[in-house]
Amino acid sequence: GNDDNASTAGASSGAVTLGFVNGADTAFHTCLQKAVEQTAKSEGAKVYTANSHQNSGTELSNIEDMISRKVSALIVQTVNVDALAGDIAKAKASGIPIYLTSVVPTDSADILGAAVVDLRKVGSLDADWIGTDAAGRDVKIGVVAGAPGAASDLLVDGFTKELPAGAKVVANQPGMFNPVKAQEVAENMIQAHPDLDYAFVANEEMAFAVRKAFDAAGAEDVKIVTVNGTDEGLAAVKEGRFSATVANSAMVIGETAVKSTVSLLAKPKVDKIANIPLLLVTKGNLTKAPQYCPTS
Amino acid sequence: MTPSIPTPPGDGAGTPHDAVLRVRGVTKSFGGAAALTNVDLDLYPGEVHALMGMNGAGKSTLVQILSGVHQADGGTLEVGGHVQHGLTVRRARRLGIASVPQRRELAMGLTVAENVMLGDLPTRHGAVRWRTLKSEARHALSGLGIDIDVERTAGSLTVAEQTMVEVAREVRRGGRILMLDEPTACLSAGAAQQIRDLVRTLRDEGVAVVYISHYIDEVMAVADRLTVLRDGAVVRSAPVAELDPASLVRSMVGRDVVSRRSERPAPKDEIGLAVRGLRDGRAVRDLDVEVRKGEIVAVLGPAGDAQSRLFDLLSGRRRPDTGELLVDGAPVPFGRVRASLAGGLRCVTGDRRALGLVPGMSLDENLMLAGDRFARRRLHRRTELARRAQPLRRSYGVVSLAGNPPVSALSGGNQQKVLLAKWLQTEPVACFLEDPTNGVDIAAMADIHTLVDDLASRGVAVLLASSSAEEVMRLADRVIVVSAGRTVAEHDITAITRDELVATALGGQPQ
Amino acid sequence: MSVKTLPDAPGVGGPHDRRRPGNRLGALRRAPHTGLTAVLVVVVVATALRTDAFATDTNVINILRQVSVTAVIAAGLTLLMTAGGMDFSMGSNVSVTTALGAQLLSHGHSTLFTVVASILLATVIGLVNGLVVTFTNVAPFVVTLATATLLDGVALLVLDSVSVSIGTRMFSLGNDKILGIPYLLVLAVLVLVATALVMRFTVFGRDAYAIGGNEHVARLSGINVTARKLTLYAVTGALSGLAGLMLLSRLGSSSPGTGGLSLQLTAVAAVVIGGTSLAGGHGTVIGTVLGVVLLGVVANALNLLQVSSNYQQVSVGGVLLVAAIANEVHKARVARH
Amino acid sequence: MSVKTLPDAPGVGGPHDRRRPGNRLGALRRAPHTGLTAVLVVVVVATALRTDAFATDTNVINILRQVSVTAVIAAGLTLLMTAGGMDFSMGSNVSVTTALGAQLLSHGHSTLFTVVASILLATVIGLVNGLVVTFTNVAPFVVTLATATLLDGVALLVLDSVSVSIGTRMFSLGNDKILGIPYLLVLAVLVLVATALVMRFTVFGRDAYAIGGNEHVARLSGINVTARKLTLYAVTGALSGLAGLMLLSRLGSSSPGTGGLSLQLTAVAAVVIGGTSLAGGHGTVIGTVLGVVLLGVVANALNLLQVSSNYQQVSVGGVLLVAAIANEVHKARVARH
Ligand SMILES: Nc1ncnc2c1ncn2[C@@H]1O[C@H](COP(=O)(O)OP(=O)(O)OP(=O)(O)O)[C@@H](O)[C@H]1O
Ligand SMILES: Nc1ncnc2c1ncn2[C@@H]1O[C@H](COP(=O)(O)OP(=O)(O)OP(=O)(O)O)[C@@H](O)[C@H]1O
Ligand SMILES: [Mg+2]
Ligand SMILES: [Mg+2]
Repeated sequence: GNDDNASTAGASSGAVTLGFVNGADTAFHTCLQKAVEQTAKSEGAKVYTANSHQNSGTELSNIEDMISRKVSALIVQTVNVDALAGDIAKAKASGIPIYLTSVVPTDSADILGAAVVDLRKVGSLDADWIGTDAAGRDVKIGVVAGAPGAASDLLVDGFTKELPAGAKVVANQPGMFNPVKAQEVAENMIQAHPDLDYAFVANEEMAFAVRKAFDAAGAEDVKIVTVNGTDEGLAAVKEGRFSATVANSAMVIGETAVKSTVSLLAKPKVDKIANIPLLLVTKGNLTKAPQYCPTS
Repeated sequence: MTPSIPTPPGDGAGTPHDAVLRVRGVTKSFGGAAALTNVDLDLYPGEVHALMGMNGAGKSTLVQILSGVHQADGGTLEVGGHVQHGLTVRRARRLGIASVPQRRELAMGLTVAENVMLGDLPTRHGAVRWRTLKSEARHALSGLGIDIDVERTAGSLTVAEQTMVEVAREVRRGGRILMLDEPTACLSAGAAQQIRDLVRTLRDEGVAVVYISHYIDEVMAVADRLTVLRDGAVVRSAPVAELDPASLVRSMVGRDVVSRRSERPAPKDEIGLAVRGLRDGRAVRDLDVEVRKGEIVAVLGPAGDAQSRLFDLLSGRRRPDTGELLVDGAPVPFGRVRASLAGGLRCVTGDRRALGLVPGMSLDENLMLAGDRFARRRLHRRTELARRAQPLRRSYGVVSLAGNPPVSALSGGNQQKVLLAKWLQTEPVACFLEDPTNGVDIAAMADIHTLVDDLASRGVAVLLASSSAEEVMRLADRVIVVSAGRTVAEHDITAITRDELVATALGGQPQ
Repeated sequence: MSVKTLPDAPGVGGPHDRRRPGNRLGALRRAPHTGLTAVLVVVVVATALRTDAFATDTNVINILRQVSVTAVIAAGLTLLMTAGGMDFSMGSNVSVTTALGAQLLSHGHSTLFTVVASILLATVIGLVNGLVVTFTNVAPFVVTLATATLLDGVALLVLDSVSVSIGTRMFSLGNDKILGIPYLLVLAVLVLVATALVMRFTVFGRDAYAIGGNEHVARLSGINVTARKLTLYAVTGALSGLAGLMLLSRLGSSSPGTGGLSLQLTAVAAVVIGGTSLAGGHGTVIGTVLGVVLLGVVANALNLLQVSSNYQQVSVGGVLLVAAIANEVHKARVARH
Repeated sequence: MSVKTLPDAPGVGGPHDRRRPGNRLGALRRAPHTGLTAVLVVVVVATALRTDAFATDTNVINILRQVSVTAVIAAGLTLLMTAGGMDFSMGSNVSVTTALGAQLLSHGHSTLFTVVASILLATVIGLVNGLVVTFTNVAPFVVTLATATLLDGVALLVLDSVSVSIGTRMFSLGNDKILGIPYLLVLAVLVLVATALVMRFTVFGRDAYAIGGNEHVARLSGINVTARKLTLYAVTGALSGLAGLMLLSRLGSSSPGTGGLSLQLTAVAAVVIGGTSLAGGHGTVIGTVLGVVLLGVVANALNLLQVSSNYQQVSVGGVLLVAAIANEVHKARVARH
């Protein structure tokens, strides 16, 4: 009954209002927000935004504020997966449908839909590339993970599990999704393991810092694989500074989220989980990479 | 730092044209209450001008206005014939006005040398010249006969030493006007004498000195002219030669004040307070004192250092090297404040700002701070607090402008009374009083002396550490003379005169 | 020996308020926190005029529930800071408590057991802070900055770096209402009122003022300063624990980064904006409440007014600055009269 | 300059160093910072024994380069805190400077122009802090906590929330060496030495101690306290700007979250661990250097020893705590002698 309420409210006034609760201030989040705003415009929906600055308490408050202003639906880029439990409960209690980006809880009964990035898959794509590149040799790999938490763990886990037999992770340290920290970690890592062959870095912002650290230590030959597919990242792949990156376009996620939300509000479907296509980008297929960020 | 004012066209000394400073109709109020009303004052070079008045009369406020700390609400200030609008601290300095405020304040982390030279450090090519700095500071101090190691930090000085350092700093700066706000309030007789000698020297060099003190004898001895303030207004201003002590007291207080030695019941035989073999560093070596119940024993010595150390030891703030303390015959462990208190010993500090009162708390709360703890109270109610505080305020004569202001808004004398009341209401068995009349006016001094008398009459053993010989003569039954931390002599008060006492204290030698 | 010499400025809301009869307006202007209240009123009125969604029952309840957790922490901090202490690790203590609570609940322990165990742990953490502060003479800010880092790590260890969900356990505490008022808000109000009463009407509270005002004098007056301080740190610890459980019940899960520094800084900001002195000796719960509410209202208003996220922090910073200045300018004016 | 006067100078290492002749070991025990040095030595030796990668030239240079940015900030903070001030917004000032620098460079402005503009902006930010602190009487911590929030927002605005790369501009500053020593380290050492000299040998520096020790006395002594404070805040601002440019040259880009609170807290931790008093009046650059290096060494050691990320924060917190206590216990022992 709740869903009807909201959808009729949206449909009858002719204008759907969306509440977008963003998770943080990184490049990914900014691009996501731009995509949401632009797509909403083209779909004729009004969008309110709020940012939780990586704080799950703030996220809940933001959702409450959105509920206060009676939006037709919420789109949430959560700070972390398990914080969603509270969010979803809140939304359900107020009768406002909630759509998720990037992640989906195990029980998807109470959500309107989700645009999901399979982080394990992202990690495994990078690992596959190393497997191919190493071609059976014994290689040493360093991992610069993100901040402790589900997102980083899933990425690293997917990566590690998919590595071939001869590949060994000799170092794994958190870069906190912070380039400054990542650079320090990489500098120290290359000290401890001068014979490193590959490095897996949890996002491109950090990967750039890691590249700098390796180059400064004379380890230009360490190959870096990473995640995102931003314009700068693709350029780095082109120049050979990164060997591979996995494109998980923020723009595609944002577009999918808004389009799905609007259509799901009008007509709830069974197939409400959209998997965002992932692409391993290397020098060979640069042109196929999706646009990462909307041009503003 | 040379005064930039043109010298007024002076002819003979003493004519009004010569005044280096002229104050006309100065008015100042704090929060609606008038601290000064319509004050006139003239300062002449080569003259010591004393300011007297009861606690809260406005002496410090006047000095603070003249040194630029406070701005007057109305009236004019003329320095060297030029009217000053909006006098600031820095401007006052440039005009050659120096002052030693009543409240001793030094930059505690810095050395004595730096404190003496503060604001005027010698440099070469932008770098501080440490050697010069120290030798100049040493010179400034020794010039006043002060013997303090210039490399000590200010934080380690006693109040007396701090005073000396401040005076040395202001004197070194020079200038035409030097204002000293109760410079001798907590100094020993010897140190006070040094200050007075210094003041005379400066006067002879042509400096105009403003001298605030509550000691009539001292003022009569050092001042040339005297102005009496009462409730913020000038009630009398005349050359000292024209004044006699009794009328002076009347104009300050509005009545006669009698304070002379009173008859007390003879001390009991039981020992109320005993200190045996007390030894702590260089300040206290082998001190032995026994005070019978109902007896007042004074400890007198050349330096204030041993006094405040004694406070630290007896109150439990500090553990001595060796020694024994007995209160009412029972041993009391050193180094534990609450054990001292539980034993019935009450120690009243001479440094009320640092160790006596909580400045942010109200008068009443400060008054009851210790008492409520002994009564094991759990709840606090303002009305009830006021009800309990009222009789204490009355019996100790605490006066405040507002109802129950923060204790820091009281004048110094009234703060001192609050401090005494705080401790003496708690029925002590024995007590240690360090300079109990520090900075209080003569009326209050008489009141406090009566209070101490009463205390002894009730059978309390009183150990008095005082820097004032008059006070010792007035109160004590016995005097113990301490020199270099050691007991060097013991006198029955009836067997010694005031002058002998001062001499002993100065020289540390029995006659 | 470092003897603290506070300025004589009579503290706003300190133990003394000289009231004079007559002139009601003047009395109002001299009342404590007028500056802060004025800023709050301006923000509220400006927001209410520009969006209807603001001045609704649900939104007001919303704001108050959102600030409940911060309020509990800020209450403890007000008491502690008034006594001259500081606990910079309360946010991290919250992290540890939520982590432990989540783990216990998800491992099937009873709610009662979880609550008791969490608050006990939080109290012990506070006590340890207190022991170090009291017996080593290291400045409390330094000690608790170190323990904050340490506790952040402990929280990660307890969670093993993953999120732990508690399902619908404790749901009612975090989400339900009684007579239209959220339980969380009820708890926060209880804590604030209790703190205010303790500070004003108990000797324990007055001792806190005395210790913060001049610790030497407090000790010499027979106050058992060591015991008092330990109690104060333990109480702030316990309140952190309570705040942690409240947060847990609201979020339904604990994950790395829950609580921590951002919560700590919000609470500190609220307390100092509310006029509690960093040097001790002055502090009021009313001021803290105003600070907490102001921060909550501003965050809510910025969302409702759709201020872009880039401008949000600028606005929050600006309001904080204005509020701090308003409070101080007002204090100065009171002192001058 | 006056090298000759060196032995006379009252200790930069705290005021109590009346040296007594004889007993070299005792003298060592009484030397300032022995506690902190001991902790540092223990960490270094323990790490060197457990991994060969630690005690190598390159790794040592590594650590020193890594701490260079923090060191510059910490130097400014030491001076300011000694004068009784506080700037909690230096990290955020760094964020703004890196953001501005990156935007200017990426828009094709010359390096010289960028450097001048960035440092100018940073200085103005510091000056504004100073003006507010000096003229409103609000506690510096409160003011700069507010401006920190504000500046974090400004940095986001300048970057428009995305990363801005500067390509290879300023590469050499961030990455090259002179005589085997990284430029960044050279800069940091210059700043530290200059700060130490200023604090010890100039009137400005001694005035800072006086202002921190007793502002009222400093004012009464004719020191232009207002001007001094404004200068101090401007200097800390300028040093934040320098640190920002150093960080930018090292990273090659600026992104949201560069600098900010984490950098600030690291610097504050280093300074307070090094013995600079939060209340002003005491502070040494040597202590700060030890603090900065200790934090850098610990982070490096934890990486080299492959301590799991969960245990890293616990270890950092623990070391901080031990260092703070060691420094203080040692101080107390010196005072008793
Ligand atoms: N800053 C202030 N704010 C409020 N009241 C003040 C202030 N300074 C002084 N007063 C009040 O003004 C009156 C005059 O104080 P002042 O310090 O000048 O007295 P005094 O003559 O120096 O007394 P004492 O002999 O005790 O030092 C007192 O009642 C005091 O409480
Ligand atoms: N309400 C107040 N607000 C601010 N300052 C005040 C207030 N009341 C008093 N003062 C300050 O305190 C002084 C009154 O105390 P006073 O000068 O007597 O100090 P004191 O305690 O006697 O110093 P000492 O211990 O050295 O004798 C005033 O001159 C003023 O500077
Ligand atoms: Mg006075
Ligand atoms: Mg006085």
